[in-house]
Amino acid sequence: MSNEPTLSLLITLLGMGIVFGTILVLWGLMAALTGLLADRPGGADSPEPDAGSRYGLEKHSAYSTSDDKSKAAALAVAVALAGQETSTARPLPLPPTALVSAWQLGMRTRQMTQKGERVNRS
Amino acid sequence: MSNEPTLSLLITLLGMGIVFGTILVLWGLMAALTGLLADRPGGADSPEPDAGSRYGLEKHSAYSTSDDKSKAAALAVAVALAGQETSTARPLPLPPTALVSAWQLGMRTRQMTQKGERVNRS
Amino acid sequence: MSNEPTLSLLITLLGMGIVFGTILVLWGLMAALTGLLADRPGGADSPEPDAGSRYGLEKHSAYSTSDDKSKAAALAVAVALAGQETSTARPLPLPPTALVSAWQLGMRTRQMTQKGERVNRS
Amino acid sequence: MDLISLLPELLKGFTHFTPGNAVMIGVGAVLIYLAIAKEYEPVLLLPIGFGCILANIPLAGMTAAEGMMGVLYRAGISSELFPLLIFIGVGAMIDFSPLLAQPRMVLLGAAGQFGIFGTLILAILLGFPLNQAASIGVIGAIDGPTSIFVATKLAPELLAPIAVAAYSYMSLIPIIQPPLMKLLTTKKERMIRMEYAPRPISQRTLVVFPIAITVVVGLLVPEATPLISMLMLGNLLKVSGVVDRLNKAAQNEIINIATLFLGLVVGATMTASAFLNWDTGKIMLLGLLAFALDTVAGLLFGKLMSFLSGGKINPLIGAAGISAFPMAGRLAARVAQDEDFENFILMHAMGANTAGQLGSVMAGGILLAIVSHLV
Amino acid sequence: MDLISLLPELLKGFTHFTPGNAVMIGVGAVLIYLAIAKEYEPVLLLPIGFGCILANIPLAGMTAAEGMMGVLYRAGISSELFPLLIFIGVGAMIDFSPLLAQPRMVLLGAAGQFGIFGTLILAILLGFPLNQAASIGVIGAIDGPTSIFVATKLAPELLAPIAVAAYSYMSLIPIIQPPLMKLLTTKKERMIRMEYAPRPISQRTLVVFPIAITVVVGLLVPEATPLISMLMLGNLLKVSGVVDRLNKAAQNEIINIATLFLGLVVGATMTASAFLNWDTGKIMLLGLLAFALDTVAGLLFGKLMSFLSGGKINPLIGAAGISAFPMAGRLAARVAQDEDFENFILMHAMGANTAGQLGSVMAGGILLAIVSHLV
Amino acid sequence: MDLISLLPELLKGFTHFTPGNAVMIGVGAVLIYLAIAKEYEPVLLLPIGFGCILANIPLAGMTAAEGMMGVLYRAGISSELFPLLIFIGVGAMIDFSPLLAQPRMVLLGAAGQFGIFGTLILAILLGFPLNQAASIGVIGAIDGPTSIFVATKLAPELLAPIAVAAYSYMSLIPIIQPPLMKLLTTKKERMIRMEYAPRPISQRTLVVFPIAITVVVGLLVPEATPLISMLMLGNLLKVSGVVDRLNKAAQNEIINIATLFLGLVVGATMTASAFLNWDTGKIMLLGLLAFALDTVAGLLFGKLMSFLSGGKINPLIGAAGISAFPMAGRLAARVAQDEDFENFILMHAMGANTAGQLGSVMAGGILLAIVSHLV
Ligand code: NA
Ligand code: NA
Ligand code: NA
Repeated sequence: MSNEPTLSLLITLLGMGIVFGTILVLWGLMAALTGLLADRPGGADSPEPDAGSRYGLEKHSAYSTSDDKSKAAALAVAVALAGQETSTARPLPLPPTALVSAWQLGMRTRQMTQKGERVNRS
Repeated sequence: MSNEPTLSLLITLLGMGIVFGTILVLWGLMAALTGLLADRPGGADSPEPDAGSRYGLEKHSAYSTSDDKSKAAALAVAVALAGQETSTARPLPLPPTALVSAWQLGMRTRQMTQKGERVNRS
Repeated sequence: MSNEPTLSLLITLLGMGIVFGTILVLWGLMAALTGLLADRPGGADSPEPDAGSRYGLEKHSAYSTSDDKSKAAALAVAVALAGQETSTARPLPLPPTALVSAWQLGMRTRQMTQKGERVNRS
Repeated sequence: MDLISLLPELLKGFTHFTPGNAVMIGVGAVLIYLAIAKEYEPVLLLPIGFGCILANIPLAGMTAAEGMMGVLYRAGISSELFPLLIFIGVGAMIDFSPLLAQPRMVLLGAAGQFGIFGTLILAILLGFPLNQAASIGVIGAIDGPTSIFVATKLAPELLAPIAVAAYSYMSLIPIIQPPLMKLLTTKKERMIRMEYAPRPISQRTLVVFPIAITVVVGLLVPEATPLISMLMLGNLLKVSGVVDRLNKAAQNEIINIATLFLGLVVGATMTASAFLNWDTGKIMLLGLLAFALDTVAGLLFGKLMSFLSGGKINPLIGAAGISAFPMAGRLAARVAQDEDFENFILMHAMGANTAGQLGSVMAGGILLAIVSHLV
Repeated sequence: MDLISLLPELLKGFTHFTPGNAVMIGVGAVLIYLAIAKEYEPVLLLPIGFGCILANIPLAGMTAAEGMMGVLYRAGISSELFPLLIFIGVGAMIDFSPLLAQPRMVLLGAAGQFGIFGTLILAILLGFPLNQAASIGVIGAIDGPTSIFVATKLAPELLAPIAVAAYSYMSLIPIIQPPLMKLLTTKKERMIRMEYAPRPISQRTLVVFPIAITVVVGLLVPEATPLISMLMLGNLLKVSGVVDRLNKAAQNEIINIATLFLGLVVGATMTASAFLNWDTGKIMLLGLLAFALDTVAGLLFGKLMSFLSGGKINPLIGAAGISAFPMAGRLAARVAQDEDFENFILMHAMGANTAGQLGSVMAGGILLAIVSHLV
Repeated sequence: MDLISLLPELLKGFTHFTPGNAVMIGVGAVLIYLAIAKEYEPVLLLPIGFGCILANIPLAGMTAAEGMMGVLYRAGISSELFPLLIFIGVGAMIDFSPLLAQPRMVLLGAAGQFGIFGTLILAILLGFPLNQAASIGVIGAIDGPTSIFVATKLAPELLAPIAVAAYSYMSLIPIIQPPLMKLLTTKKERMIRMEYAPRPISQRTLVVFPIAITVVVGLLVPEATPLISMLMLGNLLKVSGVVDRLNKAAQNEIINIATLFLGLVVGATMTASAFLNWDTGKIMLLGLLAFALDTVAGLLFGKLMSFLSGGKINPLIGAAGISAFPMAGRLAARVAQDEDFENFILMHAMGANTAGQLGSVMAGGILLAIVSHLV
């Protein structure tokens, strides 16, 4: 009984340790997944080229030709804002290199059109 | 056994008595509710002015500017007719004084347009 | 144990026999149903003339005036193709005599418009 | 091995088939016919009729304890879940505004319950024991879930005929009520036009109403709490305006699934042995009387209110106090219009009609309380 | 207190993980791959694959009696509720008009069941006891709910491989059937054009049909009643046209929820110990044979009918009699069109296909009756 | 017969009514008020409030073992089914793309769980036994189903206050977090703009992710498998794109029905005797602390990451790592924008937010594992 506080400290140490450990494993897992399973341009060694190319072509075609970075960034936020809605979300079609300026620029443009609405809502 | 009919009479007296008693309590309750919780114009002592005014303004605005009594009466019937449908019903936006003439007039107007349909249905 | 294969042969004979027997009964049943319950033009001896005529008139009217056999055949296929969809299917409004030529003709017409699509799909 | 011994096995369906089964399959077919051709409460009579047919196919095993109907019976009838789930959906479809706009209309919801007790007396006179007589009386609630809820508690052995009577006659209201209306009211009374000058009903009132009703009725008639509270929960989901997901679930998936299964299971209790006897006939007759007595009591009370109000109340709305929402309300309005095409009493009739819904549930609970105490 | 003693506890997930678990997680992943990339019956293979993965995570407790999968197993598999609920929805999606328009097509629904019995014989020869052999044979019903219903009653220990075989091969029909069609029919036969001169089908016929089928099949094969009656109930909900709420509930919430849970629970029976053995391999092989035997028997019977009718019947529609609604029907029509782009036998093939659905359920019930009597 | 003896029976509702019942009905009314007028998690607080009212109507019998709430408690809480079904729906609504696009954000999902353990320590110091203290700590998961799942296993007697705290404070996040954000970060930190240069996420990644997470977390923390696997199942239904029926069922009928019943049943455990005691007060206080501790830990870890990254990370996103998806993520983005209207960190915050969802479930499972082993 008297050492229950001590025990609770130990549980905290152990528990947060396992939480961080598991999360680190997940980090590695996610890094591996996004690296290994990315849509490759050539796709020669893709384990499922059929499916891959089918999804790549059919479902992303609307986005994939666009290399306008600001549009891509705005799209990303729109997807996030729509996160609660019950849609069958499509994968993010972001270009591999969109720098902070493009991101901020895209959002700024988007914001201009929404300003009035936002003020009213808050 | 032999007095089961008597018993059933007593149950009837008792039962109908309680039914009427309970219904009278409900009458009082409903009168109190509609009196105490009515939307007040000033609303100074309203226990939840925020919510009240919000609902009042946002959700009834389409109706609240209308003081055409016949329209209001027709609306009331339309709401009742739609009672079975799966709508999120809005509170009745009726003006406090709509006399029988207005009510009957409004319905008559509405009826004219429906006459053919009604005859066909019955 | 040693006669289990024999038993399984007997089960097969018996089972297929009952399957065919039951199916023959169903054939008779279906022939009887379609014969007895067909919509009659006069309908004098119809057991439920009210309902029958009501359905006949209200629900088939769009089709019943059409005696274009190729349209009817095309409709039949369209209904079958839509079989998986979650619709409240209506009875088939086919005319009693639509010969093979009409059927093939109707489908051929329909096919012309779908050719490109079909090739892409397969 | 002995395949010859299989022959009786092959014909067992026919050898166990009784004339009673044939009659009951016919009854099931009639219920389905009424549902489809006459559109009498089809969402209930069609499943009930189909369940009745299933129950009379010998050896199918569906009504056995471990069969589908047995499983559903325990899941939804013994547990009382199905009628309560249906009430959540019904509550989400009722609009209490016409009643709240004219609170005195609630009185008509009391008078329209006399049929329950009148029928109880008649059932006792016909020799039914008290628990069965009370269950039969609740057909006079003119409300399916209430009838099923009370019958399940007091006399589950009569569930099938009571449910069939409750739902069949419910569809016959347009045939049962108008003659009584014309018999008991004068043309002058039926032509009374009523003012419609209700108080405005605020959103707050609509929200507080179901909560207050639940608490007040719950304290006055604890036995009515399950029914009234689920009705009020459904209504609260609707009027709150903030839980649209739950409101839609109540009005759709919950009530639809519960209705389908309730109908099937109730129908599946209609085995020949349980249904084909004189009691069933008496119950069907008493059920009809219950509907008539309700209507008569409602009309007479309507006439009393008309008299007391100095002729400002059209007594026809009394007939809407029997429950049977929303048919009875619409019917009263139509009969008034039959006399005078420009007379509109629909809002008043709907007020009485929703009051009848409340009164029916309370009367069912009150009878359940009294009889549970005595039996 | 002794936190060191927690270390084995922390690694217990890995210490209890067996190579068999790894293999089965791979199997689950393959099923999910087939569901998503190949779109093979995804609504079932995806949940089955996911359930399989869950069952092979050690100590997760989900497949224990009180775990989620255990609870759902009792609620929907032991009780037989899930396949029956799915059949309500399937029935509401089937249109029997093409069959009613050409009643003789129903004969093809009998021939297409030979695979059930042929596979039973083979399974006996491979050493399976009768109850298991019969359950394996019912893979040849080419109808998931029927296979699961019969297997649950006769040999629940084989539920997982049987369900996996039934649903996997169902998706492979476009690969399994065409070679057999071309092997067993001549080009001339495949080019036969068929008249389409059906009787007109009245609404009354469509309504009476499911009721009559329920009663007649129920009397002839009581064991088939649960399946056939729920299929017909769903169909009645649709064709009645008066219970749109229930029809939609059957086609959506009821079948969707039952399908998701059925798939998960079936997958959750795929533990390494239960699945990784030679029996599973034999069952997968026998299941494939069952599909082939069904197709062969259907085609041969189609050829017989073609001969007897003086060449007026295209034998390809025989292959549609195996059930697997509506894929098999469409496939037969497409193969005919491959020979002659202007030959349309779709309506005939759909008639045979729905007949195969009826025949499958009846054959399943018949086998269940015979084997229950013998075992 | 003795009708006079009925009088106490008639007033039993009032004679059994205690002041505690009155207080609890008031509590229920307040919860409903918060749900409707303030829109605080209305889909849960409204049913909880209504269930609370029901539980405090004496003799209504709804909370008895055979009453409706008792039946639903066993069906969905004892069986753990309701929180798991809700998680299927939640999973189908979550988009893990922002997290997959920036994998390092997952670290923030670990820091945001410190409140769980910090609260456990405080609860132990306040004298709660270990099983109760751990259940109280899991309020700090800031995730309703996780809190309910763990409390049901470790300390079902505290289910009501824990659930009420979890859901009430969840709605108060916009009030609880911003002051802490401003207290613990400098204006300069809050103005840090972040690059958004994620890897592109393929469909395959999105599909493999939920499967891989299920297996890996399942092996590392078997006790978290039920929760994490149902969350991932829902997500897989969505991202697979081939099972739209099941995806919609998960997002609608399954989650709606489970949410309504979960709320009612949790509310029905709030009887005066179980709820009106000092422990409830302490739990409400500890729950508030749990939320604050989570936020503080998240922010401090965010500052650490900001420092380590050379000022490229805005520490505000640390506050989004507490779970409470998606409110916490949006809030962090809004606070950043309050400083600098042109600073957009929403995608980063949402990544941290979904990481918090994963971290919460895992931390709940880990605590469950440790405490189950010790108690
Ligand atoms: Na009544
Ligand atoms: Na078959
Ligand atoms: Na958390």
